[in-house]
Amino acid sequence: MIEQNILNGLMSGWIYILVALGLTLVLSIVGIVQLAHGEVYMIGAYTVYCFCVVLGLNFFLSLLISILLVGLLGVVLERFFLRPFRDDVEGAIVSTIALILILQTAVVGIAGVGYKEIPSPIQGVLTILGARLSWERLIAILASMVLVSALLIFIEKTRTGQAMIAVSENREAAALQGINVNRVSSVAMFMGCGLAAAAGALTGAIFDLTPFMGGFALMKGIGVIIVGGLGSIPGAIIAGLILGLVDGVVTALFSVQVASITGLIVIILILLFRPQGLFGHG
Amino acid sequence: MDRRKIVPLLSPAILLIVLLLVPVFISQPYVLHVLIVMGINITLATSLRFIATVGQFSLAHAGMVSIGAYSSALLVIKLGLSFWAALPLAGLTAMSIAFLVGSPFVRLKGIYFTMVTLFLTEFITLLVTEWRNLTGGVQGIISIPRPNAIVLPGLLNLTFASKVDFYYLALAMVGFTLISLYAIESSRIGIAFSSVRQSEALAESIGVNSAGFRILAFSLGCFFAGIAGAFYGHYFSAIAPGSFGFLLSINVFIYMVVGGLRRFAGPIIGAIILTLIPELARAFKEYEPFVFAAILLVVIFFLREGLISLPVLFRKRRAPR
Amino acid sequence: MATLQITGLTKYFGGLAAVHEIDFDVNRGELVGLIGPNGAGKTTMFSLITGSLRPTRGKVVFNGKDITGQKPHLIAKVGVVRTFQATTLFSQYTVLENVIAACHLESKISFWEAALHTPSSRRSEEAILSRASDIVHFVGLEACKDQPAGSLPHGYKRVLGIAVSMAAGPQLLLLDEPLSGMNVEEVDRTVALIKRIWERGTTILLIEHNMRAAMNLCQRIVVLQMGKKIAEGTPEMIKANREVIQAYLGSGKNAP
Amino acid sequence: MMKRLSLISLMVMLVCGLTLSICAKESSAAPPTAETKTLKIGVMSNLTGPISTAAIPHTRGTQVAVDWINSKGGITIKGQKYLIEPVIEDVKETVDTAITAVTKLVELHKVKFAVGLIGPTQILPVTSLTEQAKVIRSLWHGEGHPKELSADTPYTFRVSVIPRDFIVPLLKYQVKTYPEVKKISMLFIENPGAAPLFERTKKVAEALGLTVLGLYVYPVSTRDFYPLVTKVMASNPDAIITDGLPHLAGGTLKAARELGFKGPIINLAPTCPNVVLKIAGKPFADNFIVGAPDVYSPKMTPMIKTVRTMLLDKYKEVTWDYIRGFDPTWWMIQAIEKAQSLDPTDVAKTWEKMDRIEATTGIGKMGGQQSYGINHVGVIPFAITRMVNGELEHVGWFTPDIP
Repeated sequence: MIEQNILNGLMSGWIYILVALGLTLVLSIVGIVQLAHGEVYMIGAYTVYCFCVVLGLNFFLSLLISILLVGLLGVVLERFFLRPFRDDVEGAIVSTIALILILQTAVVGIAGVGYKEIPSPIQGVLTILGARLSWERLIAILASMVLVSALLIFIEKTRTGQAMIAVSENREAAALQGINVNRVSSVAMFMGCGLAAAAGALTGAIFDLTPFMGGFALMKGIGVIIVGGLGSIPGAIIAGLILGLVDGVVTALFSVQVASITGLIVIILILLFRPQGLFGHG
Repeated sequence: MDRRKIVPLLSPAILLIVLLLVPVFISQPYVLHVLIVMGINITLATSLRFIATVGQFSLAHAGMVSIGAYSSALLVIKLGLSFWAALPLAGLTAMSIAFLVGSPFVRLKGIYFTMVTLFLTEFITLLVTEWRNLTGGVQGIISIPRPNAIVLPGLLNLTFASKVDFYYLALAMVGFTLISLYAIESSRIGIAFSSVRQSEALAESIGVNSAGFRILAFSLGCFFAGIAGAFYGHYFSAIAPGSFGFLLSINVFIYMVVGGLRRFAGPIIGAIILTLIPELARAFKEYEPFVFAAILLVVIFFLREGLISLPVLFRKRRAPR
Repeated sequence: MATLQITGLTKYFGGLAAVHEIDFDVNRGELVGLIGPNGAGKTTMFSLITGSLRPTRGKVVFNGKDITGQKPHLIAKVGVVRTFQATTLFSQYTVLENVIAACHLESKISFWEAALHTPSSRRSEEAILSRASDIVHFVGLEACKDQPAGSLPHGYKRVLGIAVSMAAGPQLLLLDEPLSGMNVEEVDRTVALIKRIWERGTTILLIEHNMRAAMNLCQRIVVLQMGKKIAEGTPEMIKANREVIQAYLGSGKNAP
Repeated sequence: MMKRLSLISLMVMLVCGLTLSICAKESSAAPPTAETKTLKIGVMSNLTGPISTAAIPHTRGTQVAVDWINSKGGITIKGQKYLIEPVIEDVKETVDTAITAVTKLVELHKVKFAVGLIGPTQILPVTSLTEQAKVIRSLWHGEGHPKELSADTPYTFRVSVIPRDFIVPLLKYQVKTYPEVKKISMLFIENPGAAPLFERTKKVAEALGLTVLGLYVYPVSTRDFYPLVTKVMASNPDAIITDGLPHLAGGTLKAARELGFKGPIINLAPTCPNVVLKIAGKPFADNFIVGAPDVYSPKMTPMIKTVRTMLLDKYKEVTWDYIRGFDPTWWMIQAIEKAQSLDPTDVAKTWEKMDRIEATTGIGKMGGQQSYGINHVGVIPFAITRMVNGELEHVGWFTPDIP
């Protein structure tokens, strides 16, 4: 049973990682806690639903389309709702809250509140060393790994990636080096929202879709980036797995409630004794 | 007293009389109810701003309201205390908890502080949900008794059977909150707060104990949140963990910012307007959030200093001519 | 006798020493200069003395009382007050309010007295107001006393910085490059101001890049390089010291 | 500061005036004409927030019920024709918002009859309010909390079947269909009704010779059922009893099947089988029994078919949650018409005595005197639906026995 629990934990862990990476990109480069990130995740899921179910496209194709479209949406949002509030915390909170309301209500209006479900791209269940796992969950894990490595490669290898690091370390200095901070912010938001959309779509294939699925994702995402350290990608990965395993294993050993309390305690302890997070610096 | 002293006191005096007479003109219980809710929100928004005057944004307010509401409800129901004893105790409970958790939290700066307070709220909500035998779990506590009647023969007779009595109680609560917070802020403590907000390094270099003042502001702010919570419980006569979540914290925060947190009166205006909006926007049904969002955006983009800065803007407009 | 005694003061950042085994004294009523090329560790010294940094080793003794690694506000309370290199001010306050804010350190009013606005607290408020305006007058910022500090020209900001630190009632005043970024007559005015403060009996330790000013202000000068003390003595002695000249030629600027 | 204070005083006065004017405007709705008057029905609905997923369908069902009644010329009381006018108010998510909305309905719109409300924590506080105001309230939904419906709630009625009342038929059917099942575990949503529901189910199950292994409670926000179901399966039951909303039931079913649980899963809640099927997916929809009708089955009653078409015409979709909103309003109107009075007290008196009321699912009567201490529960035939390898099978109509 324990291997089953660990597998359960890993699966949720990878989804948390996708959400958190998007959040941490935006936070470290645009400098804003994007509270509407959960809604972006939700919209990602609905976009896939639209292409996959309504227009009957192939799941993976729709996934790709959704990542791109939502990424672009992200660029627009960054330009008009985030960029103006780079340097004021309260302004950013209010504008992102407004975004939550707008996006949620818009989806309620367009898609309705009725339950939606994205059919699993590959039916069936497979057994890995005694633990069972449905294909769509395996796909979620693999896809997440692919996307995360893609992100890592992008940041390591490309000039834009390096520029992102520079901006995240010190925006003014980066600007002085002639880096176009606005462009980098747009790229960051594009990738952040893309990842969120992917997370939403992949979970959409596993669970059901509702316009209110975002809040949960947001809290998990924030938790992960706090534990991992703002702006740290390896940190986010480790933290995501930790919180995922807490949800997977503690739930099975005790209960859902104990699991969520444990998660919160982990987060609060980290904040108190290592506010920069496990991998954060300074 | 010479005129210079009397004249400025005139408008608040008029305001007070108007507020005292409201129930005479407005007998409609629903309107009174809205005004009472408004009172709760004003208390919350103003106390949240008080915390922000040292330059820290707390999202723990919902948690503190919850602590206040539960402690006073439990004190009255389980220990049979009088509401009038439970009310301040609720405030003190919230305050002491804020002090205990606050002491380590205040080391955290900026967004970190905001985040930890956010998770504190989550934690409290979870705690009151799971501590079933004490807090009644998800259902929370129902049929919380009304405040004990105050009867001074011939003078006043508050039985809290009607909304009118609660209106006056809310008025008293708001008055108490505003006066105490304004007194503190306008004293040298307020100056210390503000200096910590503007430059912590400089403040410390001239001998201001910034950590101390951060804790002071946080706990005092939470005291009033606790009071508001107690009032909430005994007015609505029912409390549930779900009522004091992330959403409440965010709403109070929005009241504060939309009103304008640079001025003492800002959160008051914010709370008043934003309490009314949902009531007036009910006609929009599912689409009501759009209205709310629209207002937030308008304020945040065109009135960065908050609604309170509107008259100032007009004055600026008129100035050149 | 020595007001400030620094012995073996050392600070490591990670592996490397920003300040290494520094000792020197500042006597009551003295005006001592602390000079050295960029990165010599002058500002670090100030941070160590005023408690915003904890030393790795060494002691800071003020009036016979060990204040090593105490909290900044406590050190300020015993009378050691610093100014900042960057123009750090309460920028939303007016000039006068800046000084008032600093004056409040002096007043001995309790929380309740203040919150309840008791007569005693009101009286002290009035006292503070007059004291603040005196200081503003003393530093010569009366003309702009109601201007928001944020909108002042650079030179005035530096002066206001000094005024604020004065208001905190220091026995020992640590001035961090008070003259930097000032034009000639501003420099002269500020030098005069520092002299006047000093003549009032405030002991002063100042960091300065502007050598000419430092030389004609200070009675004694301590020279740092790469976190070590390389010389100490009267301006004349320092001018003559080859190591100092080397250091400055090495760093290639502000040779004395 | 003083300037600011005077500004505030101005603002406050302005605002009070504004509120007043608005209220005045809202309270003067559709002016009554000579031949037909309007009868206002308060609809308390969670229009915004997560609960709206269930509440909006109920609201639409109510709307259709009103349209249908009005299309038949409304109701006639003592020769006076009345058209029904639903006054919908959003109770949102929390206790305070619910009380605000209900206060508005009761005090401002002066409604004497109301339906609705789903928010689990809102039901009880609102009940005390409507009872004080002597407003008849026909519940959409129930948590089975003992205080929800009792001798102290003479103005509150419930005609829709809730898990508590449908345990017996369901478990009986389960025992009949799956004789091999001996041990059961329960997996309930963490809500006020969970504990009493568990106790009752335990009693019934043990009476039927089943062993109850345990109760597992999860918050309604749960999305991933793998860990939960893994835990339940560790106690290795032959069958799992749930009370989930559609997505929760669907999630449980899917997770259980994926994790290799073969036994039957019985859902006590009246959860739309079609939605559960959609969410779980055909391959996993097997051996699932739910106490709710398959609204698309040809075996439905004519009334359900009518309502179904009306809903499809108006809103393009139908689940059981939609149709479920129909009866509470319809019953209340029938009661009012029978009482020939608009006075809540008279209507309540008549309603609790009615022994023949039409419902979408068939003919019902009032009951519950013994089990609830008041005769305010609708006893109506209700459907059991079973999923067998991806197909819905309408088992039939069962009338629970609610003494």
